[in-house]
This record gives sequence, structure tokens and C-alpha cells, in this order.
Amino acid sequence: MVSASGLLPVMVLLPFIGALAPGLMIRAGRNACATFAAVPTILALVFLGVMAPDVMAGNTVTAQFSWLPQLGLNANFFLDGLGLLFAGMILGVGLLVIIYARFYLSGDDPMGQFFTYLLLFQGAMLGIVVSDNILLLLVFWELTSLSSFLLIGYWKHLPEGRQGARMALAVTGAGGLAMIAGMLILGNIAGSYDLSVILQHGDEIRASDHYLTALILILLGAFAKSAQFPFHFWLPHAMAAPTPVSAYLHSATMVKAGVFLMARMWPVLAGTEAWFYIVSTVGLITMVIGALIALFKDDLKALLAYSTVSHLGLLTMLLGLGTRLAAVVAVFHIINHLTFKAALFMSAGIVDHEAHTRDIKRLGGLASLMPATATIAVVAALSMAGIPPLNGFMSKEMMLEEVAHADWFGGEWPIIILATVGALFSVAYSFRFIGHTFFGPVRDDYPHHPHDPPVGMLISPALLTVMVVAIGLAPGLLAEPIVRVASAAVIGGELPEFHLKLWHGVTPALFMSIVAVLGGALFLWQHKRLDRAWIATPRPEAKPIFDGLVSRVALGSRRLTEVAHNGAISRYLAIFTAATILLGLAAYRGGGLAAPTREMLPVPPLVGIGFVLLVVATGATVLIHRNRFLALILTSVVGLMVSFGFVYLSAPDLALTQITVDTVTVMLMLLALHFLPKETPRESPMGLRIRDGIVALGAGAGVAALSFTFLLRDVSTISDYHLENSYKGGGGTNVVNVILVDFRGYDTYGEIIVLGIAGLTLFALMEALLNGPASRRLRNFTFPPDRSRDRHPLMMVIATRVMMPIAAMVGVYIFIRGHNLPGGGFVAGLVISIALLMQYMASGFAWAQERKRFAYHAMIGWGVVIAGLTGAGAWLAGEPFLTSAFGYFKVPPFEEFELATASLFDFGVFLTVLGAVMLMLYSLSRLARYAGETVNEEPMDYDPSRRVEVARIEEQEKKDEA
Amino acid sequence: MELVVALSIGVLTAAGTYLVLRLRAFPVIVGLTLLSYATNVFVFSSGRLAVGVPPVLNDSASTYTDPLPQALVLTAIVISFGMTAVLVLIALGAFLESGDDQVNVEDKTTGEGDA
Amino acid sequence: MLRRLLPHPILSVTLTIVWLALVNTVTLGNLFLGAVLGVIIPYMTAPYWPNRPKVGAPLRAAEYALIVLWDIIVANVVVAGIVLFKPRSRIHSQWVVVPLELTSPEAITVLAGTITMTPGTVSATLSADGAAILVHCLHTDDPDGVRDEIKSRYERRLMEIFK
Amino acid sequence: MITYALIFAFGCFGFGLLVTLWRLLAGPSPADRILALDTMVINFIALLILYGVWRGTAIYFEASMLIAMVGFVSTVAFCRFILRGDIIE
Amino acid sequence: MNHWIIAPVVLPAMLAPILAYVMRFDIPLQRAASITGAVLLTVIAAGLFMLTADGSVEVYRLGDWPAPFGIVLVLDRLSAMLVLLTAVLGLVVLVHASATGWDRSGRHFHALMHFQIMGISGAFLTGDAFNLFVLFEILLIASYGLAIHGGGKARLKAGLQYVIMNLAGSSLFLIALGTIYATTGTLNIADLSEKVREIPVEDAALVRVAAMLMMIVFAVKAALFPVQFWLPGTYASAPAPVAALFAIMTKVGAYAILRMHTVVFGPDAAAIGALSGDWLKPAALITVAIGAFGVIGARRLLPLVSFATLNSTGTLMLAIAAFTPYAAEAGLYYLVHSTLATAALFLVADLVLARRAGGDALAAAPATQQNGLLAALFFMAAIAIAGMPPLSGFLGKLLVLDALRVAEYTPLIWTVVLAGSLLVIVGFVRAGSQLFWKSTSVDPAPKAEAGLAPDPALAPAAPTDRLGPLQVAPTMVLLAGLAALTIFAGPISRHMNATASQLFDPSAYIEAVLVDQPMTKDLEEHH
Amino acid sequence: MEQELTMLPELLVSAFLVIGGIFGLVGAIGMIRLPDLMQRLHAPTKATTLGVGGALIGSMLYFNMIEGEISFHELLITLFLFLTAPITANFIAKTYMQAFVRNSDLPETGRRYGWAVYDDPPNEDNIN
Repeated sequence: MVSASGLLPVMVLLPFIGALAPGLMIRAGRNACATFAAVPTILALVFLGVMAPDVMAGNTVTAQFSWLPQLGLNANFFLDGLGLLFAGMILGVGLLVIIYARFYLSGDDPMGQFFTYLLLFQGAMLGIVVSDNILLLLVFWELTSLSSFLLIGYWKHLPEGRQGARMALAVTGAGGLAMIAGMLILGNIAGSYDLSVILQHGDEIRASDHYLTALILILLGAFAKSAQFPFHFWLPHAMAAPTPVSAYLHSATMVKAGVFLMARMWPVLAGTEAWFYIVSTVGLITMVIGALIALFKDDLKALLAYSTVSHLGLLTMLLGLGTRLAAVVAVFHIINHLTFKAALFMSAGIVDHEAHTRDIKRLGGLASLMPATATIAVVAALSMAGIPPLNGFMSKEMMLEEVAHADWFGGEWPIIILATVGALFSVAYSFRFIGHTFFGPVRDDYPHHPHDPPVGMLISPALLTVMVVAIGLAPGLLAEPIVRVASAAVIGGELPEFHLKLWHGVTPALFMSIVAVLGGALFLWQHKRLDRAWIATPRPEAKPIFDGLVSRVALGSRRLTEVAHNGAISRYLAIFTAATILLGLAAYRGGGLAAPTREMLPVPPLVGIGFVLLVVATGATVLIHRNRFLALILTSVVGLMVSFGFVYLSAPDLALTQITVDTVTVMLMLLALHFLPKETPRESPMGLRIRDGIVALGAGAGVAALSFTFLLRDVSTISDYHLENSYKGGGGTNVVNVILVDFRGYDTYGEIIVLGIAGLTLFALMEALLNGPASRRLRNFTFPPDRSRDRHPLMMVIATRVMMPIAAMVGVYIFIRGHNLPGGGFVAGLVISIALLMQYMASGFAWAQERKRFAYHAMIGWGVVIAGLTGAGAWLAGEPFLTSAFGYFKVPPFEEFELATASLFDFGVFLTVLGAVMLMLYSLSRLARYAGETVNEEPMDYDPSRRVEVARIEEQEKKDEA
Repeated sequence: MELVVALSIGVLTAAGTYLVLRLRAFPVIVGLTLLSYATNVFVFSSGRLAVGVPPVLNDSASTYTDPLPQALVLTAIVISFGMTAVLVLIALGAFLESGDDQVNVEDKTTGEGDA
Repeated sequence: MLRRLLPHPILSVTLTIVWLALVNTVTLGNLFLGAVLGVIIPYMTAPYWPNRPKVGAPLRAAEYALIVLWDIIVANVVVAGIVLFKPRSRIHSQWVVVPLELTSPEAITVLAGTITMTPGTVSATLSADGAAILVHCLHTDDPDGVRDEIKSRYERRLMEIFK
Repeated sequence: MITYALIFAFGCFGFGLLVTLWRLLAGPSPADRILALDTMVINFIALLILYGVWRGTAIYFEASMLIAMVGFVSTVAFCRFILRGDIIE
Repeated sequence: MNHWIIAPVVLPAMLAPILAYVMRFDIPLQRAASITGAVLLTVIAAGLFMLTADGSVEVYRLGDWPAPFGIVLVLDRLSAMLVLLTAVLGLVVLVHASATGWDRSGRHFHALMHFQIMGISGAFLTGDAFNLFVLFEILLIASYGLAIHGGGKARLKAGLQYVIMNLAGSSLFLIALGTIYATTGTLNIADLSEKVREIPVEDAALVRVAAMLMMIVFAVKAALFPVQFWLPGTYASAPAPVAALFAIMTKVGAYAILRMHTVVFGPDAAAIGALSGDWLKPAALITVAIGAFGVIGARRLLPLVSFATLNSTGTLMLAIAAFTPYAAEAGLYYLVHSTLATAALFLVADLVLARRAGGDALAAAPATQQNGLLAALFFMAAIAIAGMPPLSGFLGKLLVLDALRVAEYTPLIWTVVLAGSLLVIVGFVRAGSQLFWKSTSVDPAPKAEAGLAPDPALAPAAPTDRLGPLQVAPTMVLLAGLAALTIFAGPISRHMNATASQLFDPSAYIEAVLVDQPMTKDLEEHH
Repeated sequence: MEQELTMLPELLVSAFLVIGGIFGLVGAIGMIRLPDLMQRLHAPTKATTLGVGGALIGSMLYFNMIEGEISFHELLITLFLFLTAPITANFIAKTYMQAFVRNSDLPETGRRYGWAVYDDPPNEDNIN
């Protein structure tokens, strides 16, 4: 029963591969484009033809590839009767549409794009019908949505096109997403996503708790795709697409995907009450409503679109009935609908193409002007109306027959009446299509004088119409075999007894048909009056509702987003903090806490004083923070007290670092504050301040409680090892420094890189500022008039001359001793930079800058590189990065000293720190110079020793005068 | 002593947090400075407190304070220095470019919703 | 050449001493290292100290230092007395102008520093051309006397040191 | 005896810290605040030295030296900020 | 010991200073060196990736100190994969920035980029919690510099916010690390894993707090609700190539959660239990929703893309939050996808905006040059990020959804994710049709028109007329990567499966770090 | 005898410490008590300098005489303080004057140029 074939996946791939060609061939001309689009289609058809006999014999052709086995997503394909039917339709109509489109599109349209999209769509559609894996099916399913989006929006200059495309994608996409969920559930119930497996688990699935959910979700997808009520509205709007697209997607293929899916899932999902009521009801409603609206549409394509909706409803209803014969009828009608509807769309396109209008009210009498087109259209429309001996008549009869036996909501009459009404409307709009377009008087006000198009354009609809007639005349020969295999695939079991023939005898369906035809004729006769009534009747318009919905969602989302992400970082931070407190608390409550194991250390009075200072200064900072300068002074106090605490608590290294870093930080802030407002305005309302206060207190309390909790409890740490091995393995007695440059030298390496980056960033930003609008603001910067006149006071300059070398000496000392006692490259770097800063403050930036010996960029660069090379040096010894070595050396005049690679590393740290700090200051000072600070050439404002000289000159001048 | 340290951390955190939540860049910077004091002391205290036993090896001392958190805090101090420097200049840059030093921004760009 | 290598010999000596004070152990090795640094650092910082101040009479300098030290101690006691016991209303603060004959910036700085460190006086500012010091006197009823004492006690000696 | 002297000195400088804090908060002029901060730093140095004596270790000496240095620099910077606005010009 | 392990850190760290100093005035030279470096890095990263393919865990003991006392780098499947991803992305972005001239619009672009790459790679490699902090800071500070690259009012303001947010995050990180050290006395991840498992529930309060704080810290980086607010503004204002590189930066947060909260604070640790997942799940779910709302509500292209990033991050975190091997596998697949897709989208957006008059507002503007090519690229990137077939986003999303089917609240999760996808699709459709289909009738020629001139801060240079192949190539490469991710989904997800199982069975990791120590450093050797 | 040998250094150290403390205290009191800044400036610049000086000398003596280590560290700090105190006092005074003292309140310089806070330094333009 099953035979594998490599042709199957190739067939699916062909359109995708082919899609590349027209896109690349845009410049090669329209014929080339069309040919390149047709070739893969034809090839695929040939492949299908090769496989067809096998399928027709009742076998299934399969091909399996593993794709994402973890998920159960396999590239498994199978071709059974249903697949064969659909694949044939897709490729066959596809070919006809390609031929038609070649003539339909004008020279201005980018035809390459068109064919690319069309082939993409074709491939996706083909994929759907031969997928043997529902996830794979989903992939193709969504692909059809995407490619149809591109096709509908093909004429991107038309607003209707854009909107129609968006609507189509939104609706079908939404359905597709629902279907994803449904399919996942389905797969989970069946234990596999392979369709062939799922099809064998029908009973299990129907019995599952999740059946209804899965059913609804899958049906949502199918309904959306097949334009079933209440999702029917997107289809008419998709008519903004070029007519070949409408003919292909919206009659023959894509909209049938939903029907296909229902048919495919029929053995699994159908047969329950839920299925019956949901599907048949939706189908019935859609059928009637679609037909009714179609009756009053003036746009030919809109009329056809609603008629399609109606016929899709019919198909859905048939599948929903759940009887095997109904399923057979559905399959048959799929074929029939395809033939006449595609032909009709193409004819409508021809009319539009020739007369430059599709408005039925502006047409009429075309039969004599374009007889060939008229013939085709009339035959196809009659088939649509269900007039014997055309194929539409047969399937409609069979449908009515099925309906007549259905028990729907407690009886057969409601469904019989509704179905008949649907058929009646269908007859009416078909007649109207014929009558108002092709018959009646010839007018003289067509926008463009119509005549029959070139033969190329007529070939496709003509062929389809021939099929309409042929199937009508010889159904048993032409349609029955394929209907049988396809229906067998749908039903998944024994086929019911049936024969396709024109005359079934006098059945209820015949009466219903007669009623429909007569009623339809009556409606057409009374159309003008009805039309007025229709226009006068208020009814919901789907498009505004949909647009309104989308824009309301968009607007609501925008409001939500903009309220949430309103750019108020202070609120983000408040949320962040509050969330942290609450989550921390929640986490805390989930676990117990052992009893404290440590005694508290005593608090000497001096510590008490320090604490008071810290708390008061901190509190005062908060209270007076609007006075920015004062806030800075107070933070200095806080920093001082923190250092004090570090000293007291046995952390001299920390104290050293903290105090030097603070100084440099304060300098940076002062430099920045020079340009910033000196006061912070009072602008946050009381409520906000209270909120922030509560959040802040919560944060403080949380952190304090946390630290207090662990401070009272012991833990054994890894640092015993560091204490033990610092001297032996690291060659230093200052364990903190050995940790920094050796045990955790990598951290330090990272840390200097942070500083280096900071320096570079500041420099880059400064450059950007000076090249941007900020420079204008800087140029206009005004200084307060009352500022002091002495810029570089003599005393400061002289004191600095002595202090700076001494400070440098201290820096060197701190660097050298760092390995054994508090200090190290970082503090040394800061000390030297503070010394330099002193010099800069004393004699001014420009003067001092001119005398600097090394470029700061270079220092950063060298620092990072030296540290890195020191670390990499260990590679030479085959050791890992940053492995240190040290030794003690004695060079005669000096004391015995230690040389450690760690010191070299520390030197890298030193250089980077120095370079980074100086580069930061340089960057800030350059802004100030830009703001109009003058550049001084002398180290001090006025060198009084020049007085002597001046006096001498003055004397000389006096003498000269004399 | 433990209580004093914990309270100090708490006070610094609370003050820092409050200032970080202000609307102008400068108080935020000051607040972050206070916050970094708080975190430094916090991390430091994770090695528990000890008085008068600095982690410098010598023959007479038998106990030392935990050196590792100190090393971590040193790293943290340096890093936060670099960060603060960048923050200060960015704040200054933002002020110079826009004329105010508010930290909150409003997006005034209008785009059409749909058409 | 020597001048370039050793721009500020006194500074070099000072730095060597500073080094010894820093390492806190006087050994030959340290002295040597200190001396090396004492040469290198002034060499590196020389651009910031372009001219070499002329300092003569090291003995006079030492004498001056001792006088100042003594004065500081006295000053402290005096000031302590004023601060602690004199009623606020009876503290007569005065501005005193001290015209300068000194022209060397170093000397002026030392003088101003001395004034600040000694009895109840703070040097507040110089004149724009560095020819006078404005001194604030915590408590005096005789401004001219203060000025004369500064000139005779300190400036005269400094004139000799910084020739 | 030294212990008592130390405690006395601790007390004095501790008191000094409190006073400078008060002055810092009370102001009234920026100069007052800067002066207070400077004095606070000096008191702090004294306390550090005393603490070194108390512990009998010279390990805190660098801290006091550095504080003396950076205290000076920041005082000058604060003053220059008030005087000139730009501390490095 | 294999010294190549540290190469992804040392190579850029050495290259960057040279770029910043030696070559600072020569952009062409910088470009050449920088791209060469990036290529080299990619090759090395690929080599490391191969090395771990067999599941071996390589440990690099810095300074030759034994774990847990020194810092170790650990190279396992996960870190190797992410380092490779970083290197590739870095290379692509550098080429893009060079080709479009972004690197000229400010100083030190290449140096900062390499520092950023170094920080990211280092964060993936490190086996030490505090070192993770340091590398976070490196990548952050480099990102600050990059986020404000080129300057401009909007960018600086956004940069300011970004910096403030992350500084607050860094403070919290330190607090979390302090708590961890205070409760366990160690910092090495493998060691922490053992220590945390020794803590009984009766004494777990503190370590739970530590775990939670850590999670919040990483959530800030990964941009998870309620700390996601910083992302849209930052990404939208950053230069596009930088934003593209940032795509991997949010993943560092995701990675850190994945690593720390499996190896250390995993659900199997008695003290922690289900703590992490319980809070992560709703947060991730809300993030998905926020991202989706943001996409459909966006007025401008870059915020739209940023919110799409948020949406995909949320999806990723949803997978991670399940803390099951299968979900992690799905998450890892999605992670790679989301990184490439986000980056591609930002790069396309950059190409589009550079050629579009009227800035990035989603409104009609004159048609752009080469509309078709750009539209095609945008379309591809958009369907990738929206999770539409045929690109990997769809597969990734399916994997995530499938992996979460056994989780609690599955219907809710599925609904949110799928509805979110719908909003994202609709949002992108609206945006795309505005950008590429709808054009005002204004002739594109007079671009310099007063009102329509692009914000100079947004684009590096005047719109160039034609897209050079080098300008498109980076985007193409990323899209090709997505395609490859789709086509080879099977083998790739097998690898992810192996990676995830390695993650959830950390014994090999712990053994490699703590037990298989060659011989502890011979301490007597030096004397 | 031995007792006395240790007594004397202790006494000396204590004395210096107490002196330092007292001057520190004086400085502190001056900070509160004196009514305006120029006066307050006197207190810390002198009293505190000697206060620290006392503590430093005490410390030096302590380490030299009692701990038996040679200690010159303290001299360095003294050097620093002596170098910096006048400068800081000078700056603080100027800071105060610039905002609260008008030029006219001050005595004349007796020269062509006013006080440096209020008057520009001589330069090429105004020197002649």
C-alpha cells in the first residue's frame, strides 16, 4: 500500500527552487520570467503524473527525512488520493495562472517579483497537501499566509492592496497561531506529530479531555484560512490583489487549505457532536451570508469573492455533516468549484483589463463586444448557479440531497430551508453576474472600449470552462476516479455507495433546486428594488470593525507601552528596587535560619562618634542634596568615615584606596559641576518623595538586616588557603595585594581594563561633544562676573613644586611596598595622578599639559599590554596565564630586593590607572578650555621677581625719556 | 559593632537609593556614590568583622581578618570609580546637548499609526 | 649637563631623606635607592619647576626654622588663650597690609606660610603683583606693630636666605 | 599612663570631629564648610596616628600620610571651585 | 593545560589597546586590524567549539592556583558555543560598522568593540562568580561607550539612563556576591555548587536571598520584567551595529541564569528548590507580553525592533525558567536564533534608516533607494524574529512551546506566547508596509529638504546611494546563519540537547574544576 | 631604676599626647566659639596643626622609645602639614573674601595693583 518515492520531496522543492529564478531574471523580460516560472510547475506536474498511477491504484507514496527529531518535526511527505487531488489542482491551476498572468500584468509591474511570490506560494501550498507531519504542515501553512501577503500587497501603491494584505495576514496568521496550539495538543494526545500516526489514533483523540480544545483551535485555523464566518471578511479585501492572484489563491488553492485541513483531519476529528454542530453551523451560516452579500456587490471580483465565501461555507457544511457521503460530495464540489470559479475570476479580470472597470453598474452588453470572454463567463457562471448539465449542478444536487437527510438542531427543516435559501442566492448572483455584465444594451460610456483580449489570456479560462462542461457531461469518466481515491483518503475507511451522474431521479434535492432557480430569477428581476433596500439596511461592516479592532489594540498597546516605558528612569529604578526587596523577602521566607554563632564586638565611643558622623552626613546629604556643592562636601565626609571604618576593621588597603579614589571622584564631579546647574530644582511632588522614601527605607532595612544576619553567623571560607600560601606561593606578606595581583590577578586584569575603557570612553565622548551641538552651548558659556581674579596663585604654585616630587616619591614607595604592606599599583597610580592633579590645579591645565612627558593614551595602552604580556609570559614556561614567579635578588649597593612578575603586572595596573585618570581629567578640562578659559603660558599669575625687571625697564625708559 | 556596621550599610543604602530615585542627574550620581559605599562595606563585611588584625602576615599574629572580601572590595571600588567617571561625563554630555540634566526623557516622536 | 640631570639638588637631598623616612630604616642600600629616586624624580618633574631658586646660607635657614618653630608653639598657646578665654566682643580682629621687599616667589611663599603658622595671623591674599600681603590678625590693637614685627623678624631673614 | 593619655586624646579629637561636623552643617558660608571639612581631615589624621599608637603598629601610617595629601588636594579643589568654577584651568 | 581557552579574552584585550593607541589616527588600519582580529577570534572560538563537541570539560587555572582558590575558566559545550556565537556576531558587526562608516562617527569604536567582545566571551568562560561580575562590568562599560558612540542628544540621554540602570544593577550584583560569600565562603561556581547543596533547608534563608538577588541581577541584564524597562530606550538610541552586538549582551544575562541557577542554585539543591523557576516564569511571561505590546504599539522602527528583542528574550527566558533539560535545549536553540535574528534586524534597520529620509518614524516617507532589496532583507529578518516559518524562529518557538507542555499553566503560557506572536506579526506587517510599501509622492532626489533630513545623530553619514556588497554582506551572513539554523535544526538541536544535559548534570563540570586538579601548585618550588 | 627608665618615656609620650589632645580641643572650641570665618580660620590652622603635631611627636617617641623601633614616618606627615596648612588657609580665606568681603572694606595695597582676589594680575597689556 505504501511506496516510497524520492520524487515527492523534489516536487515540493521545485517551486521553491524555481522561485529564485524569476527574481534573478527580472531584467530578462516578461516571457523569460513567465517561462522560468512555468518550467518548475510543469516539471512538478510531470512528477505528480509519474506518481499518480500508484496513488490512483490506492497506494500512498511517502518520503521521509529527519529534520528536527527532538521535537518530532520530520520532513515526512505522503501523497494519497486527497493529496493527489489537491496537488493536481495546485499545479494545474498554477500553470494556467502563470500563463494568464503573463498577459494580464502590464509592463510596469515587476513581473519577476510576482512570479517569485507565486512560486513561493505554490510550493507552500504543495507542501501543505503532501505533509505527513502536522508540524511540517504548520510550516507550510504559515508560509502560505506569508506568500499570500506578498501577493495581495503586490501593487504596493494601492492602499487597498496594502490594507487587504495586512488584513489577510493578520486573520490567517492568527488562525495559524491558534492552529499551532491545536496541533501541539493533538500531537501530544497521539504521541506523535506524524499525520499517518495521528490518523490511526482517531478514537483515542476523540476520547481525550483535550479533544475539544484541540478541535476548536484547529478549526479556528481552518476557518480563518477558508474565510468562514466570522472570519469571512478578509477575503473580499484580498481582491485588491492582481486578478491572477485572486484566481489562484482565492478560488482554487489557499482558501481551500482550510477545507483541505478539515478533510485531512476528518477521520480523526469528525464524527462527534461538537464537530457536527460547530462545523456544519459555521458552514451553513457562511454559505447563506456569503451568497446574500454577493448578490448586492457591484464589484465583479467582490461578487465572486463572496460567492467563494459562500461555496467554501458549503464545503465546510458538507464536511461538518460528518456523513461519508457528504464528504464525497465535498470532494466533488471542490473540483467543480475550482473549475468554474477560477474561470470566472479570470473572466472578470479580462473584463477589468479591457473595460478598465469591474463595476457591474458601469458594465452591461459586453456579450457582443467580447464574445469569447462572454461565452466562457456565462458557462462558468451557469455552473456556479447550478444549472444542468454543468458540473456545478451535480455537486449542488448532491449537497441538497445530503442536507435533506441531516438532523440539525432537532430537525431537517431548518437546514433544508437555509440550504435552499443559500442556493437561491447563489443562483441570483450568478444570474446577475451574467445578466448585468454581458447582456442588456451596449453602453457608450465604458472607461475604455472593451474587446476580446489576446488569445494567451483566454487560454486558461477557456480550458477551465471546457472542464466545466466536460465534467458535467461525463462525470463518471472524468471525475469519478479521482473523487473516489480522494474521498477514500478523507473518509479513511470504506467508501459509501455513490455514482456521479446528472440525473438522480425525482428527489427532494430536485425540488429544492427548482425552488432555488426560480427564486433566483425572481430576485434578479427585482434586483433594483432589493438593492435599494439592501443599501438602506444598516449592517455591520467588517472592515471598519476589523480596522477599529486593530487600531484599538495598537493604540491600547501604545498607551500601555508608553505608560510603562515612559522614559522615567527614576520610576524604573523604584520598581526595580521595590521588586528586589519583595522578591528578596519572599526568598528569605522560604528557608530557615540557624541560631547566631558569633558574639557582637564591642563598640568603643570613638566608633560611636564615627557612626554618628556617618549617619548625620548621610542624612544631611539627602536633606540638602539640592545644594549640589554641599552635597559633594558631605559625601566626602561619608567617604572619610567609611575609610575610618575600614581602618578600624583591619582593612588598611581599603582605606587607602577608598580615600584616594574618593578624592579623584570628587575632582571629577567638581569639574562636571562647573558646567551643570549648581542647584537641583524642587520638582518631585510630595507623593513621589514619599514613595521614594518608602522604597529607600525598605532597601536600607533589607540590606542592613541581611548583613546583620550573616555578621552574627560563622562560615568557613576559602581564604585560609590564601593566608597560608600568600608568602610561600605569592611572595608577599600583604595577603590582600597578593590576592589582587596573583590569586585573583585575572580580576585585577579585568579591573584595569574597565578603567582603561572608562578613559577611552570619556575621551571619545568628549570628542563627540566638541563636534556636536554641545560645542555651541559651551562656546556661549558665561562665567560669573565675581569670580576670583587670581587663577594660579603664587603660593600654591610654589608649594606644589615641593609637594609634587614628594608625593611622587610617596607614590613610588607605595607601589614598591604594596606586595608586603598596604599599597600597590592601583593606589600608587592614584597618588601620582593626584600629585599631577595638584600641579594642574596650581599652574593650570594648559601649562602643565604642555610639559607632560607621556601621552595618556599610551599609558593606558601600555598598562593593559604590560599586564597582559606579564600574564602571557607564563606561557613561555608552559604555565597558565598570569602564573607568577618571584625571587629575591641582591645587587651590591641596594638592599636585597624581591622581583616578582606580579610586580610587573602591578606596574601595568599603575600605568593604566595613571593614564586613565589623567585622560579623564584631560577630557573634562578640554571642555572647559572650549568654554573660553584662556590658556596661560606662565606657571603663575605673576612672578614677583619680574617686578625687579619691570622696575629696571621703567627706569631705563625714564632715562631714555630724559 | 556588627549592629553599627549593619546600620551604616542600611543608612547608606537608604540614602543612596533615595537619591538615585531623584529626577536630576547630579543627585543620582551622588546617590550612586553613596550606594557604592554601602555595597563596598557590605561586601567587606561578608568576611565578618575583626578589629586590629589586618591581613598582613607577620610572625606575632595568629589570627587575621579575611583578606578575600577586601580584595574583592578593592576591585569593586576601582570598577565603580571607572563607572562613576563615565557616568559623570555622560551626564555632563547629556546636559550640554539638551540643556537640562533631567534623567527622565519623554519620547515626543510622532509616527502615524496606520493608513 | 649636570644642571639637566640634577635640576634641584636641594630637592634631591630632601627626597632622599623623605625616602629614608618612608622606608623607616636607614641602611646603605636604602640610602642608595633613595638617592637614585631623588635624582630621577626631580629629573622627571623638572619641567614643572623651570627655574632654580637661589638658596644661600643654610645655617640661616636652620635658624629661621627654629625661630618659626618656637613662634608656632608660642602662637598656639596665645591663640588658645584667646580662643578659650577672651569674650567674643573683646576680640579685635584687624586687616594688616605687609608691603614686601622680597621678590622671589619661593621666599614670598615661605613668608606667607610663616605668617599663617605663627601668632594669631593668617595671610589672606597677596596683591595682584605680589608686592604686598594682606594679613588677618586674630587679635591686635597695634596693626603697625604686627607689620613691623613680620618685616623685621621674618622678612629680613628670608631676604638673607633667598639672596 | 599612655593608655589614659591616649583615651584623653581620642576624646579630644573625637569631640573635634563632632564639632567640625556641626560647623559643616551649620555653615554658613561655603568657606566655613570647606574649613570644617579640612579640619575634620586633620582631626582624622590625628586619630589615625593615635590609633596606630593604640595598636602599636605603624601599618596605618600610610593612610594618614595619604589622607594628609588628598585632604589638601580636595580642600584646594573645593576652594577653587567656589573661587573660579573651574578647578583645573 | 590548553592555553587557547583564554585566547578569546586575551586576544581582544591585547588588540584593543593597540587599536586605541597605536592606530588611533588611522581608520583603515584600525579596520584591517580589527577585522583580522575578529576573524582570528572566530577561528579560535570555532576550534574551542570543536574541542568541546565530545562533551569534555576543559578547565584553565589562571595563575596555576588550584580551584576554588584561584580563578578558573571553564570551557564546556555551553560556553564554547556562546563564545563562538559572540565571535561570529562580533565579526559581522565589525564588518557592518566598517562598511557603513559607523566607526568613523566617533572615536575608539573598534577598541571598544573588542573590549566588549572580550567582556562577553570572558563572562561565558569564567568559572568564578566574582570574576563574572568583573567581566560583566567590562562588557557594560564598553557598552556604555558604544551606546553613546557618536553622541547626540537622544543618545546621550538614553545612554545616561542605561548607565544609571546598570550601575544600580551592579550594586545589587555586589550585594548578591557578598551574601553568597557570607553564606558559603567561596566564589568558585563548582565549589558553590557543592557548598549550596550542603546547606539544609533549615538554614537556607540567606542563600535563598542570595540566589534571588543573583537572579534579579541577571534579569536586569537579560531585560526581564520588572527590570526590562531600560532595554527599549537603550537599544533604540544606540548606534544600530552596537545594538546588534547588544543582542548577545542580553544573552549574557540569560546565560548567567542558566549557568548559576542550574549548577549552583539548581532545583536539585534542597535549599533552593523551585525558587528560581517560580519567579522566573511569570516574569518571562509578562516580558513576552510587554514585548508584543511594544511591537504593535511602536511609533518608530528602532523601538519596534527593541521591543521585538524583548519579546524574544521573554520567550527565551520562558524556556530557561522551566529548568528541564528539554526546555533548556529548546531555549538554547532559541537563544542562538534570537541572537542572530535580533542582530540581523538591527543591521537591516540601520541600512534602511541610512537611506530613508524622515528618520525612523513609522510614517510615509519618500521611497528609499533599492527598496526591493532592503524590503526583502527586512522581511526575512522580521519573519525570523516574529517566529514565522520558514526561518528558525518558528522552529525555536515550536520547540519552546513543546518543551513547556508539561509545565504548569501551559494553556496560559501558550496563549501568551502565541497571542504575542500575533501582535508581533501584525506590528511588523504594519511597520513594513509603512516603510517599504507606502511612500509619499515626494521625489526621493531632494533629500536634504529641511524637514525631512534625517537626524544626523541617527545615521553616521549622508545616505549613500547604493548599497555596496560589503554593506549587505553582514546582514546576509546573519540571515544565512538563520537559514542554516533551520535546515540543520536536527543536528543543531542534538548538540543543544547534549549541551543541556551537560548543564543539568553538573558532576562533570564540578569534577573537572575541583577534582581533576593536575597537581596543586608546588609551593616550595620558589624557595 | 628600671621603673624610672620606662616611666620617663611613658611620661613624655603621654605628655605629648595630652598636649596634642588639648590643642585639638582648642581648635574645636574655636570652631564653635569664634563668630566669623576669618577668626575661625585661626583656630584650626594653628591649634589643630599643633594638635596633630603633638600626636605625631607622641607617636614617634612611643615607637622609638617604647617599641624600640626607629620611626621617622611621622616627620613626613608633619612636613606635609606644614607645607599644606598655609596654602589651605590662604585658599579658604580667599574663598570667604571673594563672596563676603568687599574690596572697599580692605586696606589699600599701597601699590598700583589691588588684592589678587579682586584685581587682575599685571600682564603685557597693563604693565606699562
